[in-house]
Amino acid sequence: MQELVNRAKELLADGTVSRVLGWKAGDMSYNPEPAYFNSAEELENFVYDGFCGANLSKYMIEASKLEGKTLVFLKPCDTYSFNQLIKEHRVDREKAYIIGVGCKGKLSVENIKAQGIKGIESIEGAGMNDGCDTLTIKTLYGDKTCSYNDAMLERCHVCKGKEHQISDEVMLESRDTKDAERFAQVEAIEAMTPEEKFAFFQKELSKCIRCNACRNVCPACSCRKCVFDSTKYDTAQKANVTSFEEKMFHIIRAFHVAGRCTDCGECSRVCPQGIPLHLFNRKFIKDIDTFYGEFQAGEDTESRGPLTNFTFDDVEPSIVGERG
Amino acid sequence: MQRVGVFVCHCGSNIAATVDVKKVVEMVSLEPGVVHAEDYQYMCSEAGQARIDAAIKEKGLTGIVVCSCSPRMHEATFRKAAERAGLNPYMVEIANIREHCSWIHKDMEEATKKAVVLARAAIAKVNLNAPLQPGESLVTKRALVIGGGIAGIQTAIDIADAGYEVDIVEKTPSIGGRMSQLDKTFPTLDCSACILTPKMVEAAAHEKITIYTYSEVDKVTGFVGDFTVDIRKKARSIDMNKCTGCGVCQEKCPSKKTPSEFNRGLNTRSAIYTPFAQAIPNVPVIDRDACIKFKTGKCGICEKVCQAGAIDYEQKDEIVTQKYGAIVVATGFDVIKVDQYEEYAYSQSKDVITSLELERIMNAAGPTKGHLERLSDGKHPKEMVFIQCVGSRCSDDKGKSYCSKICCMYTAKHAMLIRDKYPDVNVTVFYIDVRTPGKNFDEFYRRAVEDYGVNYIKGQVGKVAPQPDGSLLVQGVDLIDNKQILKKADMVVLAAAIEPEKDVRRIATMLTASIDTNNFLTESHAKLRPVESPTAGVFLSGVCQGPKDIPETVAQAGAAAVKAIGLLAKDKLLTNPCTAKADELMCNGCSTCANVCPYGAITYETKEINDHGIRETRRVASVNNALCQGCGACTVACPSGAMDLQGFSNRQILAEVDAICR
Amino acid sequence: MSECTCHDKYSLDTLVPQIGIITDIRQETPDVKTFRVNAPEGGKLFEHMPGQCAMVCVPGVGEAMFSITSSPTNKEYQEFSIKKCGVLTDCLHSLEVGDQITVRGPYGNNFPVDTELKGKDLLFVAGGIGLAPLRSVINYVIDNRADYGTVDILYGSRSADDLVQLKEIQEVWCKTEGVNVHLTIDREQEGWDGHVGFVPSYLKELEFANDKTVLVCGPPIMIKFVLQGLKELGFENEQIYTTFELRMKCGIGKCGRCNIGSKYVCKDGPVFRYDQVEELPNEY
Amino acid sequence: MYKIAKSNLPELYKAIAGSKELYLPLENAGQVNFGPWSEDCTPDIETLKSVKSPKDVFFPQSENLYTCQKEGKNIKIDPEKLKDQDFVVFGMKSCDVKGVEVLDKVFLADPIDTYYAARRDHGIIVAMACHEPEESCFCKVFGIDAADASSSIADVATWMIGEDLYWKPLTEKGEALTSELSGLLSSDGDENKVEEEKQAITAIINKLPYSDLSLEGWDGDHFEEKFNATNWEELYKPCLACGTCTFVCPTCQCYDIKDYNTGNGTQRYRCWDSCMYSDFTMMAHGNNRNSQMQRFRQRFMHKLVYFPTNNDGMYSCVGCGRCVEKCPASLNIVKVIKNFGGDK
Amino acid sequence: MSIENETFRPKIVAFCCNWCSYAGADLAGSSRLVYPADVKIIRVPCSCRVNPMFILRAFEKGADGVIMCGCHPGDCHYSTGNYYARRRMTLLFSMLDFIGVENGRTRVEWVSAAEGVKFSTTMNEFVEKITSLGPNVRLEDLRCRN
Repeated sequence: MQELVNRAKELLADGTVSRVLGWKAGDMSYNPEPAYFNSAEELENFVYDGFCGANLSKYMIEASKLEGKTLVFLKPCDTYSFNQLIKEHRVDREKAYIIGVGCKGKLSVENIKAQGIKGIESIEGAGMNDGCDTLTIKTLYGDKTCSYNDAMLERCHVCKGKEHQISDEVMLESRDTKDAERFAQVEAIEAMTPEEKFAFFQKELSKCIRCNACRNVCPACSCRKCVFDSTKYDTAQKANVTSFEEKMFHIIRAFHVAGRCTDCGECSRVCPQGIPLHLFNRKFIKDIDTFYGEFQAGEDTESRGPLTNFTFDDVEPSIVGERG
Repeated sequence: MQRVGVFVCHCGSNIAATVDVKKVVEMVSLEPGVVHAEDYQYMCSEAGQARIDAAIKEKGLTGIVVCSCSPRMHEATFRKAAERAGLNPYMVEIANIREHCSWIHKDMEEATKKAVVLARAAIAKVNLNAPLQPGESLVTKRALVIGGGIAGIQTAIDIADAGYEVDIVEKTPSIGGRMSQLDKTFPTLDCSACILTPKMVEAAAHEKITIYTYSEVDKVTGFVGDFTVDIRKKARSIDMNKCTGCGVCQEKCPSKKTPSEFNRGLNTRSAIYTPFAQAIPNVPVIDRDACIKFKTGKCGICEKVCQAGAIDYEQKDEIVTQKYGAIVVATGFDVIKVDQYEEYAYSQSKDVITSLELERIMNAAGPTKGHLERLSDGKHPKEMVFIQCVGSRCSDDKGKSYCSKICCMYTAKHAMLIRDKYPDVNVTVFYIDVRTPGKNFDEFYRRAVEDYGVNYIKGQVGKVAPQPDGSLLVQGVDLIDNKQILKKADMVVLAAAIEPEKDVRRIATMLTASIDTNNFLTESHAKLRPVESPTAGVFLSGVCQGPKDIPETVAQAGAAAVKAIGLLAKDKLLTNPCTAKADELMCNGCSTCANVCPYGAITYETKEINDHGIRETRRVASVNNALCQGCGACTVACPSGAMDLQGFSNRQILAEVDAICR
Repeated sequence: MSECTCHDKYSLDTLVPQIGIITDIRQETPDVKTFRVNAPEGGKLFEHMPGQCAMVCVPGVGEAMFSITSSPTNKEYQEFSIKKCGVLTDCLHSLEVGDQITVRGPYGNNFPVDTELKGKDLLFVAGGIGLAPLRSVINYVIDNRADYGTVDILYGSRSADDLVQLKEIQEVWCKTEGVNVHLTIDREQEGWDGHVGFVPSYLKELEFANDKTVLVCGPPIMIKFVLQGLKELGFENEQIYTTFELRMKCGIGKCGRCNIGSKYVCKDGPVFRYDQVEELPNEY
Repeated sequence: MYKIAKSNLPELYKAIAGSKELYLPLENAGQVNFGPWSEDCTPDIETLKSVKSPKDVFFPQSENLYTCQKEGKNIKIDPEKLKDQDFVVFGMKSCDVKGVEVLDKVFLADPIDTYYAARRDHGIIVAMACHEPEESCFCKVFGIDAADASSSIADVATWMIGEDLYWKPLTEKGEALTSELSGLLSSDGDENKVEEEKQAITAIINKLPYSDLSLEGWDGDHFEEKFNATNWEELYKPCLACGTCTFVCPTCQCYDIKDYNTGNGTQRYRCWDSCMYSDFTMMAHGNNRNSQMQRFRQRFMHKLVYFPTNNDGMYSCVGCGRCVEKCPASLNIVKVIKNFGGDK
Repeated sequence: MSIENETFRPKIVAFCCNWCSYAGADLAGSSRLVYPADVKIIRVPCSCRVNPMFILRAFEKGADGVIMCGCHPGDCHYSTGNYYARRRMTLLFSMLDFIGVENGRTRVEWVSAAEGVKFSTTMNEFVEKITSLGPNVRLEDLRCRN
């Protein structure tokens, strides 16, 4: 991690960049926050470890409006988002100096707490130089351990790979974390009866409090004005008054990012109610792959997205019923 | 909210027999915004329209709903009526209670209920209508024809004859195109040059036609009626005004090793050359890649021998910028590369040739002065085999999926001409199907078989194997007799598929004209608008749109010309006001809408935006109303809803949905 | 109203509106109409004080806060002058006499007509639709003429056609003793022989004595320059009142929008004295 | 002091639900939130904090205010029925109880919000001490005692000790509820055990990382200094402008009033809103808090300066720590207080 | 709403493109080809104008079935609109299926201006299908129940 700080200081010092966008150590071991660093002194608070799950590419929309270049640290999966944002003209490549940072799987404190661990005072073993097999957790109620993999975010178990899609330089080693099939969860739901499917989503979505965290964190949801906020079209929604509105919001949100969603998993990471929101996006990704050929948003900055494209012999919508 | 008047038509008994029109009037009167409702026998009649007129004036109506027949029938009528009464015509909505209601339902109560719902939807919509004004744009009375083959020449002549200026841009040194390479034409067997040359001369001499040869379209901006085009006149190295076309330079040029493009590489040409004798303009160009002067700085013979002093080594590319109202694409075709078909041994044997090469061989001005001879040894062939569908109707990636359409006929022509001139030559044709749907086409083919004894075998050729004795062993199957065929041949002629000229994709991109996966330009409607591109003001002529023969090409060229003339004849264009419109405050500038626009109507500009006090420079979409046809693809592609369609806005459609579902 | 009685136990039902019936509509300018509203059974919907606002709503379309432009001294009805500028106001403009709307209020504080303004010489400065809230005070003052000193009304608009309440201005205000009306329009116009020029510059030309109490309402840019002008004439912040009614949302100080620092515009305002405004954080 | 074996709690719930609505922490799809008891629900009183605070029992995320129907030109208004039956909220923690006190300051201030007032009138709060406080808790900073709800507005205080739940009525309402449940509650709860538990909890609270935060300087007197501080410019940067913090918060009470067209009329409803949303303050005149910095500042200035200024020093934060746990960008009020020197 | 006692009559919204399907519906009308009055048509310029939000909105407000009709692929008046519409609807329908909405509540049919018969049979079939599925309860907004 120190090498990141050193490199950032160099780039600041030689004027390559005007500021650094990274993660700042939090007041607990597990809550670093995205932050700008404008000087070498500020960089003393820089941190990069297993808890730096936040995808910084969306912050680059604002950073692109600032004077000078911003040094941004992007994890492999974040680079897909950045590419997609370039494609949509939302970030300025020229305003970014990208250091691709390695990733050994990102952690969720929720997963640790789900194991009954509470009163966490400190967590050891999440650093980039650590072995990434066990986390040692000191709590108010005694010392605990937790396997690194068990504490990992869902997205890391189905990792797209640790290759950076765009960067000016790459630093730090990565670790392969994929140990599950990307579409297994989607397939499990597809195999359910309509009643089971309905019950599953009804239960999950009933937790939604419409805080919009999933939307606001999403690098694809970068609209200046979301249709659900806009009073212009009579489509605004502020709360889920009925279960319909939950469904409407999550379906349309997923639809609007279909073909643009890189599957970065931020929506599920930030949901305060632990709703597996990635399922919606991944369902679209799976359908797109099946119907229109494999497509990974953010692999490049040029190609047409599947929903702005077509072939003459695309499947008919009736395939949905025929599939059974 | 509008002050809405609702007019319910009886349509005699067409509506009134199944819909209780009085009840409809009563029910719609309660709807929000409705301040007037009435019914009448025939709303579309003059008396009916007068009632609308009167109500608009008396009640100060700002929105009209007519419950009547389909809007496809009388929407225009009622819009005009409203306009006469001083209302914007787009403040009229029609509830279709005849075709969609009274005519298909038997039960009066049910039909009446439905009529009320349909009327409600129309009222809900009209309440959100806004007056729309068709835009106007001026038309530049000049057309550009891209491509100087028979399609382009014909289009240009037709447009010019109608009195409009036309420019032809041709990338080779001469106009004439593929047709100039042909020897004879089917089914009449008249000489290609004999019918083409006069056309070329006519075009060149036409006072309204300007020809830019050895030139390319560099850049296109603008839109229907007002295109601005940069034409790059490539450096010819000859002063066209001075050159007399005497030809001495070509004779004296020491660099004579360049394969002749015109003769498909069957012989060579000099570095300074005119492609063929009848070239127009009859002014040579210097091929700078072949010219010794350009390569080494020495030589300069042509300059010395040119008495006119026309040689100009210093000449540079020149950009001509011109405005046009209409653009016709006539970029034509080429034949595919056949060396990828190793089984046909094209690259192994000089005696395996394409049909277009055969045209040159048979042409009196061609490499063999019109003598049919093997290119390997100059011997007269005795056995000739023609192989059809080389690269056409292919299911694999190597070839084209489509039928090239002209091959069946020209092969019949070749076979017949050979049998006629050289009765000693046996001609065998391997074919999949023989397609002869054209005037006198089948008769022509039958003559080849019946009168000239051409041997047609239904079946495919698996391999052409060059033999040590210089002959070619053709291995095929006869599907009718279901047997293997081994045939020794002296020459094999491949009917290679045709494909659009390579350049067309670049041109289509510049014009934002759609193009299909085979690189053929897409027509606006396959049946009803076959010569118009979906991009307004762009027309299609000839093979760039799809394979066709000369008569078809000329017919389409004329059709494209008429469409272009129809456009140029207008002083102004009224644009459909139901166009997309981007809300700058909401636009993300993401280009998603532009990606789905079939008309290239959406561009982006970077401008200062004041978003409720936040001042920012943003990239925002802007719709060119002259180009937008109002399909609405962009409105759904736009995630934020910044893009909306006037006349069919999100709010309007949602209001209709709400009204129907309540 | 429903048969349900559960609301009766609570004295103030602030979120449930009353039904109002439109009994008169006056087209003031091309885009301003004045609506007269009565309770369905006749009479006023509620009592209010000058400067207070009410939430006017067209069910299903929307609601917004408007200042009550009629004076409390009017015992028959309440009036709202409404400029057409959005979905709700468009809809209001399409209504006819006899149509019903819903109204809740009154909300907010009022101009201190019974305290600080009493006995003072008053100067009203209004621009465009900004006359609406001041009109309530002006008529109140005229109806209680003896309680106040001289009254100067400086009112300007873009054009002569954009002056609201022109009839009342000419027929009542101009004819009231001790009331001086100064009208101005932004640009020369045929048929206009009055003053031409922006309100702030006219203010300076008129050189009002700086012992008056000033009530200002109009577009922000006008207010900014009027304040400058008043300063130049020697007025103190403590003499100047304005109203922030456009920043009110729920009307009862709970929804969390209108607070400027610890003040709630809808409860502590909309009427503020400028020395109070100066103390507020710069978020207005 | 009463008590009941934890194993008997299902009986207790059933008994309460027999005559009243009962709201309690329920597990649903892996998360715990307060919800109405039903036969097939899964109560979870072991989890310390529900994701959402239980404020929605009194101030629902969305509630209908009235329905409006048009009949010709006439408008008919049907106000929504107010709460007129008693109900019980079981298992509220001290911080959440304090949160209700904060809401009272808003909704019961003149003009009274009748919908809220009716719920408060009929609500019976059964508070529960925090058996094992967590690192994100900082209620102590606001003078709240997680070990004992006795001094709050709760009607009953309870403690979970070992296999028993100790139960102490605090108010008349609480007494009445207790007597209704007398068949299930035994009156031999050992006060000493409760005292022990309180001490144990207090001991942990004193060890909590945030317990020493200082609120010095967060008052009306330092308003200008805080408002104009440059700290905000950096603090707000990671903020995503989502509403997570406000929606999980026990004291955030911003709302919006909206209309919904049902096809047969208009339902006017009130729903939570968030001051973090970019167009929250978009009103007739425009938007007076145009930047996220302003909105961010507003939220914390309101909780720590404006609210206490208007309410005799009562902060509009109860230290429940939900925002600490749930903020997607790991921002929270603690970081704000610390940034202004509160950890020294 | 007492569904048991009365025969269930579905509410069906049909989005028809102006150039083909709306004309097809007109032809069905002028040919007097009967289909149930439950179908109400909304005219849109092209199937690509149909936003998934419109479809969900219809369900929200109480529709029991939504059908979208457009020109046959390849025949779009705007040349490519229906290709986009086809992809959008395929994905939307698949998502509705995924969250447990009954199959068959949504449908896309390509109907040309000449296919009055197809329009009418399609509508008859669709109404029958929706009637057999019963009222839409999985995607309705309870407030709109009446």
